[in-house]
Amino acid sequence: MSTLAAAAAEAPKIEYGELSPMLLVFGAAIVGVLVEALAPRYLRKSIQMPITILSMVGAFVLTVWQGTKGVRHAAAMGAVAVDGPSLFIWGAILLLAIVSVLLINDDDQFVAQAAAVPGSAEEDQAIAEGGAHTEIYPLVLFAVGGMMLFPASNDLLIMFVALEVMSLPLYLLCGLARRRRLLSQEAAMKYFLLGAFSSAFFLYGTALLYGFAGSVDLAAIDKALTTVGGKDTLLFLGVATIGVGLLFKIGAAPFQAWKPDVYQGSPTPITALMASGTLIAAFGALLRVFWVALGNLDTEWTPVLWGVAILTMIVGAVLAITQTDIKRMLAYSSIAHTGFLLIAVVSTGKEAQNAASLSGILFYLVTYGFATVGAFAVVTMIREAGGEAGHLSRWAGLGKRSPVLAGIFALFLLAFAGIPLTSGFFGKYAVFAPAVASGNVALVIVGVVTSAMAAFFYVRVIVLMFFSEPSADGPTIALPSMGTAAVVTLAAAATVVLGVFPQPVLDLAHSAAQSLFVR
Amino acid sequence: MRALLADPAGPTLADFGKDPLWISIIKAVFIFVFLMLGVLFGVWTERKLISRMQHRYGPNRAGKFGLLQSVADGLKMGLKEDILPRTVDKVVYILAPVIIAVPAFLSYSIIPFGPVVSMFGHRTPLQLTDLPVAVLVVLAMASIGVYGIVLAGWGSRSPYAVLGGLRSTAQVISYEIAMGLSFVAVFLFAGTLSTSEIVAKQASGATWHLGSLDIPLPSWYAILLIPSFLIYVITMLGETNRVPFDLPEGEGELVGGFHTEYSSSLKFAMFMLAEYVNIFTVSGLCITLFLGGWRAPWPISLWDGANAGWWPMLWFFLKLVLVFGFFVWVRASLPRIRYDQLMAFGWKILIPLNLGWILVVATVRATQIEGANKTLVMVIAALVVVGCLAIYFRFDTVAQRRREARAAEAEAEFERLRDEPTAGGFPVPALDLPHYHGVNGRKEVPSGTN
Amino acid sequence: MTTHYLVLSALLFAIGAVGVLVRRNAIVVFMCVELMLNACNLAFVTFARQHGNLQGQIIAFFVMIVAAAEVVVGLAIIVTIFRTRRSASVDDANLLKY
Amino acid sequence: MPWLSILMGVPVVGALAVAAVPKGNDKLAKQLTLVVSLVVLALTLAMASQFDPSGPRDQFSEVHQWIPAFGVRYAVAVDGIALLLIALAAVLVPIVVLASWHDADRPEAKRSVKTYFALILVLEAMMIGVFAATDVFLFYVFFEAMLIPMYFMIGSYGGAQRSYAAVKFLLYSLFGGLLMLVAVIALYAIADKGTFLQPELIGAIKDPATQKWLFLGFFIAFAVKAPVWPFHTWLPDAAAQAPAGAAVLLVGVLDKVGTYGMLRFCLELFPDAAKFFTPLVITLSVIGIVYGAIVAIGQTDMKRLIAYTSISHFGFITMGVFAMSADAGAGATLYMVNHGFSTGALFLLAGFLIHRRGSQYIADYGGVQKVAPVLAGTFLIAGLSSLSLPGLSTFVSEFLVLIGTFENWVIPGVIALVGMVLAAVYILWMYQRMMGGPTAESVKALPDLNLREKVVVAPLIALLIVFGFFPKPLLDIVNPAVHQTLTTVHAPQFTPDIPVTAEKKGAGQ
Amino acid sequence: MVLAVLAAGFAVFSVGIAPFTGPKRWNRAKLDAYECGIEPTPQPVGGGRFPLKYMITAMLFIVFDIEIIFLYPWAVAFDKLGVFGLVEMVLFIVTVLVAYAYVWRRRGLDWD
Repeated sequence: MSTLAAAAAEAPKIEYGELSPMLLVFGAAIVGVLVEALAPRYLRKSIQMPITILSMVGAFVLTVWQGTKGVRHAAAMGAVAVDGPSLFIWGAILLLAIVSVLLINDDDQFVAQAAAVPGSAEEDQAIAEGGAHTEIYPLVLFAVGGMMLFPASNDLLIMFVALEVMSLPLYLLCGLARRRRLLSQEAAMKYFLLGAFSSAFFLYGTALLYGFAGSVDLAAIDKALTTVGGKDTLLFLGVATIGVGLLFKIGAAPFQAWKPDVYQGSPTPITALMASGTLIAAFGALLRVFWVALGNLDTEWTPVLWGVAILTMIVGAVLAITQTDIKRMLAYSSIAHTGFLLIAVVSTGKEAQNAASLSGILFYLVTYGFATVGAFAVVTMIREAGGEAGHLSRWAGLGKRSPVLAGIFALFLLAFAGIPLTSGFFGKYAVFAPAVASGNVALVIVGVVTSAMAAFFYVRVIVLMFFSEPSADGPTIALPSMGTAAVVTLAAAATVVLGVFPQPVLDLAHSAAQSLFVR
Repeated sequence: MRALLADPAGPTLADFGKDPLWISIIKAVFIFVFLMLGVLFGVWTERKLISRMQHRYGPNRAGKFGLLQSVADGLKMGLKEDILPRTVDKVVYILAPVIIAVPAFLSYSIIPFGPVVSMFGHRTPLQLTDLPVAVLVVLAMASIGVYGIVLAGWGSRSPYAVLGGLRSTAQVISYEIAMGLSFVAVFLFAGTLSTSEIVAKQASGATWHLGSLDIPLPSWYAILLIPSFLIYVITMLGETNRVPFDLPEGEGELVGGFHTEYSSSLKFAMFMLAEYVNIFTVSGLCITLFLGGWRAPWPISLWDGANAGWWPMLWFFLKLVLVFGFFVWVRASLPRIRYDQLMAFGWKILIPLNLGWILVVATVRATQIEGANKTLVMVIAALVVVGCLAIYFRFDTVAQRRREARAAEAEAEFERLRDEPTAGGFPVPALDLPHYHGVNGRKEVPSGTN
Repeated sequence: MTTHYLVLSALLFAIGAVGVLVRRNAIVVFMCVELMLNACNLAFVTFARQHGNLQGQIIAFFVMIVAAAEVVVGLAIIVTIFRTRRSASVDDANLLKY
Repeated sequence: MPWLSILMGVPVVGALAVAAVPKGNDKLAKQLTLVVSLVVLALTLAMASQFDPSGPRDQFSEVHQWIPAFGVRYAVAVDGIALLLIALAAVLVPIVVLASWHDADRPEAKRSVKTYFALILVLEAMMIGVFAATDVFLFYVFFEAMLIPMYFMIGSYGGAQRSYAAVKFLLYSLFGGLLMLVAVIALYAIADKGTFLQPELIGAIKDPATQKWLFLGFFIAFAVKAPVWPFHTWLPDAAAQAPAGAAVLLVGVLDKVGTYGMLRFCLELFPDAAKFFTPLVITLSVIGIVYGAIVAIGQTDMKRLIAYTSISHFGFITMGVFAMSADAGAGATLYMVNHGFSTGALFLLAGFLIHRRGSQYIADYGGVQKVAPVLAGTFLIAGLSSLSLPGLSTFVSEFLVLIGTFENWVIPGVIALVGMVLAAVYILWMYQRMMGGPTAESVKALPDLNLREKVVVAPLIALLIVFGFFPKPLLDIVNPAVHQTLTTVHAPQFTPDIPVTAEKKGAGQ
Repeated sequence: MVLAVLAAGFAVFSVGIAPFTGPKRWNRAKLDAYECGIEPTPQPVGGGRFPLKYMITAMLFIVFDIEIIFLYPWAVAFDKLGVFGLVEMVLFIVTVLVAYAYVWRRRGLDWD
């Protein structure tokens, strides 16, 4: 008899300890909301900031602790997989989120009164009063919590919920830029509409897979691949639609359209968070779905992802060349990088091969994450009257006005281009190497050709910064706040250190990937 | 199943879904007729009762005691010209009354009228159907009914109707939350959402083992869970837009509310019908969930045959009449409250109260569970209480401060603007102007003199 | 019998998807997305019935919640934009271009 | 003593020190750079003196774990070839530093002078590293990383078209490099030895088809680097736009990485493929020789002209490398060094001219030898070395290459001879147009070389002449390594009779 | 099976109800031009828009309605879930209350 009561036949068990990093982040987010409700306005920021940072640092410590304990199993009734990759991704996301929050903490990035019509008297008043939405902190925490849950979820429902928990705050955060409000709102709307569209696809895919397997548990779907017959239509349609949803989230072509708009319109610190954290989380989820649930179907989806990878790389690299806005360019570059990462996703094989691919992806994500956060941090510092100086022409001659800043930005660009002795090189290597080992040489060749194309637009920016004359009314370089300076320094240091001595992180990624995903 | 029949606790979920189609039809028709007649005589009862309370006669022309007054009204409406205002959105306008009426009837399908009886040789429960989620059906139907209200207001394309519709919607959904929450405690005790099983659970009171004491608990949830019951009763009034919560059609401010444009004909009758059917529905639900359902109340229940056969329908009907009487009583006694008070009452008092009460009930239940970690439960309870109190006091002080500040501000504003017609103040001559009451300032002048 | 529901769900999903792609009003697009979510719900419940387990129904609950949250966020965003530009057309949102 | 690490470390530390020099104190930065580069030169010489030509092939070897996860080691060592090339770099850098004394300080351009010199030092470290690396991966790292300082040197301090040239240079090299990356990865994966050490990878790839693909991966990278026709188009732009010093390092040393790589990696790691592709490469080389020479004749810009001569010369080098004979191999190696000196001298002198006159067009000059005889004289010697006049070191190497080529490839050898003739045409014609004839109005006031410039040019001219008459020490160092390489390739072996040959040449002069 | 019963019940009941909701349809619907008591605005009120505060109420309703959806199964299964259920629900309710407090403080519950 199917009754509601029968569903909960026994009291479930939840491993609070293993989930503690996530719980801490979510808990802090809730406390943050409470602070919003109860604390007087002038105190809010000074309460929110420590809560946010400390909780994330705490979560990071807990993650490390879990890692040293060697936890590797599915917690919470098999709903959340706390395994090597999860822990690694958590750590990476938390670190990057901490860095991003330092950036977010910077004043005057966010709107004073989101509900006020841009340019209205209301807005002026809110600005004059020094109003600020301290809600961004809890929102960021929710988003980060979602990012942590997304790649760790071991069934599709949790994954869907996590996807939304991650995305919804980001939709809102996108629309909160202080300057260029219209642009920002538009970005938020586009992100929202397309994001919701894609999650509907994800959900429909989930439904079809549920129809196929009778369960949304990844392991159960995996098992059903061998036991269930005669439902191929459901299976393939399900895989296709779920794939669309996931590919959208990582911004792979042909589902990349949102990325440039959103990256450009969002407040830059949020862009940094998205470009690093969301990408990591989405890749974790993509891997989990395709490797764990659909691992035995790889002959079917590999060719498709092959095509997607190639298309993504080409679209990212080619369209980036035509961009004139720095944030859009970085967005397209992010698309190209997504393509490179996809190369490793299809490079499956035996267990050792999978582990190598996985560790490559993990390492790449970390290196890319740091470089990208750093790059966007630099972007926040180049200002002109109407906000950040987005247009590339405004960057001309920056190397002469501020050699250090331009030098650091050039470093990040070189890392994106994958020049040796920057982190990006080893990232690329870590991804290409397993791909070659698994026989995807053609894909790798496309990869290197497009990286050469990608290098062109990175180099173009360097050319602009260093080799052209600064215009007289060039943008001002904002004196970095402590936070921004710290972010830039940290990211640059990470880029260099990982470029010269990547071994520790590689080891970590390797040991995280060794056990692969729990099933 | 045979064993269940012998059980005086009445039918369970397993007894449903076995009826042949014709029995279902009979039941459905019965419910329909019951409700239609109920509405007709309900209206009459209400008018009669109120007039009695107000020392009037009430309807007394049509039929004996005016019994046929409602019938006459209904017929009149059916015969009146159906007016379709020019500006309305026709589809919506016509659809709205249907949408509002149908769900009202549907809810009744899960109200149990009595135990298993023999109907033309078939053994069948006196209830159209039952579901594991029966109570949810009622809530769902209520929600669909809301669409009717919104669409009626919207389709009319008239400001009063729109505002009335919106207000009514806001009110209904607000009170629906409190209503839904008030059920939770019942389900905690009953362990089911099935109406027939909830009735069965109220057959006999449980005992509460507190230490060595065995405290017998009352069997009716209305007594056992008084707060839930009270909240339900309040929301019941709000949910059906009855006095004192009949803001949506508040004649004083909104003409007829959402059905302003439905000036005549059976469409208007549909709204009336739906309102009364809804009253019966919530009353029936009230009886089922809190007042022991069709079971006979205490003195009658001493008679063994009271809860068997067709008798329980009588008890149910009596209870229904009483609850309906309560509606009328309230209508006759209470004034209509202000809209912001209404919303504040629903959101700021009923809901938190309800949530707190649910936690209390849950904690108590948890202590009763075998093998439960009592200390943990107590610690949680203590934490919850402390937390609630802390938040309450914080809120209270803040609210107090804000109230005072607002009062002071208003006072200051008033002081400032009192005498300035230009600033929007009313041009009132100073009360101590000499020409008023003589030169010596204010002096009380007895009326009738001068 | 469940097949009919599946077909219906697929149809609803397709209508929603097409709506998202062809409609220009943000609110309508948004409603189409919601339609897609509800099509998913229908599919879930149908499959739950087909498989005789409850997972699908429970998922439908969660989906509703997520959809609700999406409504809150989405309407907030759209309303803000609407207040600014007095238009909810996606075509008017053209500041971000290639 | 970890010679090689020290050699790399000193310039890096020096570069940091130079970069740390306070702003405005450009002179100190220059002096510091010069000192550091001289120290490196001294260290190199000291190391070279300890090199045992008859000893094992790889000397001064150091191997440390770097990235165990990828099987990458920090492994450096030198054989004779590498040693010579490192020495070339070490010699050229101080000269370039001295020559570029004023290159960077055009005040209107607001360039950071110290950055330029710091970049030179960084580049030096990487040049040493790239020749010293025996780990393929490490080699690759240096190979690619080297681009960046050079890119900035061209882009920031070059001529009018500098940013175009810099980007072209970088993208070409990067593209080649990335293809090589694929090959490197594949090499590692297919060899499956868990290491990138070049000696261990020799013979690891058995499958001929695989060898061919990997060979192509490496070869294209090297061909871009050492501009082999048709991958050469970046060079004229880069060399013409780069400041003279940078051009010297670019053409003199950086491009040698390509030919060095062919010798060291293409041949040794993929012997069968190398043999398979030899006809193709030889053909390309010959085309390069002739094409470079012909196009050079048509140039109006002297730096471009020199660049095209280099393309021609690189044709000789690749031909020598792939001729698969001991003579040709040794000749090619020697050619790399000598070409560094001769082209270096040419570029520097052209740079001095341009600095004086402010134009790089040949037509803007005329009759310089009358106003600046020393300048013209040294220019002539450098030019003659470029056309391989006997008695100058380039002749020895070119001769060896041709002899070696004739052993196996007669027709290409003959065609290559045409290249030599054409070389005479372009050099002499350029000299005639610039230095001879009536003195042009604009060069009337042209000053002759000053002391600094003389100090710059003198060692180069001296080296050209000395090694022209006495190439034995170089050959002694080179031959064993070349021999070993060819053994690996299983090239048809001649009894190494090279000292005799060399003496014959020497005696012939 | 239960669903089947529900469907049957629905069908039967709808059949039962139809004729009675029907009467108004066969009533002669005259399309008389008619101005009702008050002048209907040519456009819907406010240009076809609802006041924003109703939207907020609607959203709050959704939030709490969902809470109720979760509370019901929990209440039904409470005896089986035991203390675990209690703990989880306390957390859940506290979380919702946090949101509730936030809304309250931001005047989301104030009406005029």
